[in-house]
Amino acid sequence: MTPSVLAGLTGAALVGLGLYGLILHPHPLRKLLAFNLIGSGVFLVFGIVARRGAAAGFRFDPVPQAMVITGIVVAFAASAIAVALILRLSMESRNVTLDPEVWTRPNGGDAT
Amino acid sequence: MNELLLAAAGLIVLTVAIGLARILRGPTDVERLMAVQLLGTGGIAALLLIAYATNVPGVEDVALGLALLAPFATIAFINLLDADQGDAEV
Amino acid sequence: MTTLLQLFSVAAISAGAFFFFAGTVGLLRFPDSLTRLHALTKADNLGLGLVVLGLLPRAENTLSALKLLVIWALVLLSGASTAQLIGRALRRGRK
Amino acid sequence: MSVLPVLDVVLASLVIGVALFTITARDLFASVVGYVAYGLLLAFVWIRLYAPDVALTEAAVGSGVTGVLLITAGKRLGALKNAAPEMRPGLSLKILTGALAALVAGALGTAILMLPDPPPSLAPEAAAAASGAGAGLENPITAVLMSYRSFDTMLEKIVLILAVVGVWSVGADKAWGRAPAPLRQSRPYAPMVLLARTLAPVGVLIGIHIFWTGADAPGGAFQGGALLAAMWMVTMMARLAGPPRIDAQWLRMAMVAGPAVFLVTGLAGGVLAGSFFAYPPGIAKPIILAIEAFMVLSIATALPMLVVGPPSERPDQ
Repeated sequence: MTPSVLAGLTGAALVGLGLYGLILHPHPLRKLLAFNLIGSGVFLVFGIVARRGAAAGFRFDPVPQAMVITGIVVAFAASAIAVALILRLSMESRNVTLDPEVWTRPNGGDAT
Repeated sequence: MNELLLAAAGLIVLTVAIGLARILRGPTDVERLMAVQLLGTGGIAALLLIAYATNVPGVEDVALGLALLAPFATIAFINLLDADQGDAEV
Repeated sequence: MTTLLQLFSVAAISAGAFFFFAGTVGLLRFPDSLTRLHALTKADNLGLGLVVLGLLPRAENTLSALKLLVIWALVLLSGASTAQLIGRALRRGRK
Repeated sequence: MSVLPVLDVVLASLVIGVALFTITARDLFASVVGYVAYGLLLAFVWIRLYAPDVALTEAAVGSGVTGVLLITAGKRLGALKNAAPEMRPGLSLKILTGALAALVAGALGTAILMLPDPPPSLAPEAAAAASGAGAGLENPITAVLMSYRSFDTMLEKIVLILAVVGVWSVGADKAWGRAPAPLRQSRPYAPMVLLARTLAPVGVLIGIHIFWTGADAPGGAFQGGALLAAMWMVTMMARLAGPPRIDAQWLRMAMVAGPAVFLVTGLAGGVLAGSFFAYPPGIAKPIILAIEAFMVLSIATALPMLVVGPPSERPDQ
């Protein structure tokens, strides 16, 4: 198995792990973390296309790599927005969970 | 010669892996912090060895970045722990 | 690269790998967090120093060699000071 | 038998193991520590894929700065261990989700194993574009970012600014124009101050160096800017500097400088060199370096602003 295929499979496994965490964790920050895990898995899958596409005298394909770099920064910007929204949500509601049952409970039902 | 570099890298990666498993298990949060420290030193060594053996150019710059970022993350974690314990002055 | 330098490189890298190994043994065997921190920061920093020393003769040019040394210096600085910070956090946590 | 395949397998299982820890860890703190370690490990995988540029970006932005963002958020929420037992998902839901996740991962894995060989690639086209317009850039990735796909890179800078605007607008109305909350309230411990004082100048130097060598070697505006951003945050975390007021003129100018210069150069290319974002041959490299210098400035100011968050109502909070 070549290193690029191995890295691609790792990326696929990471996407699966992240998806699992994204669905199951009630805490929004943990969800965000899991989402970032999916993101990096996707970048890895994308990156091995870069390695497989070695052509034109390069050891790698620079196009997907450059796009992964852009993608990492954009993913961070999106995470920052998500964090700001989560903090604001908790400030408004004194609550940090996304569980709808807690939301409908009287007195906000403090999560702690 | 390259095989020797890779063997050394393999040994270091293996010890880092075992160390990570030990530290991340805890029991305290502070102990988990050492994981970043462990990767900062062991990781950089393994990175340099692998890159020199496989001829990746410009890897010193990556290692420099890692050397800067490991303490950066640790300071942030320490700040969080301090806040957790009341952010009191000592 | 002369044979002597090559020999030196091999010896230094092997010694470096050994110290990483020793650090992890300490990490696994030592009884409490403070001693584990000790094993981690001391042995690993020495190990990295030896690895850097062993790679120096293989560096492409002077700038690369200089960068290798700066990497080690940075890790030494951050290792020493973050070990202090972690140790203090450990002590506060125990109280 | 070579050591390298074994090393790759160990590395891959280590990445997956730490990712598993990040997902399954009990509390947020352990999970974020795992995530930062995971990001550093991922940098090694990228090195194995001969992508030092991506490795550096992943370590700096994906692991370091994102880690600090999550830590700061956890600190401000003030509740790190707040998953009440009643909200823990039941076993059947866990199994169902696990099956779904395994299905998605399996499908993705199968697709990877069935990729066409030789795969389609834009590399020749990019190489032609790079040798045509981005003449003199030895690093093909910088050539792609600044010449072949320059439009993407510019829009991505604009995304960063939009994100800052978004974060700021989430703050309370009363706080508009004030400074965001500091990253540390109490007096820092002496080794932290020493570390920040020594690390920051060296780090700034290294950041600028990585930007400068990016034209010909791994590195570039993203990585250099991210390191500068990290160093600014180190000084904030050691309370050597506070976050600036968000209505500070210099801050806004610095953040807009990158995309503005990029856009102006692109338009000028349309007038002088015949097409949008075409660089006049001969002086392409100096122009690209000049744009990148402003991009570094924008990244180095925008990333910390995204981490420190919206303006705060009380200056001491």
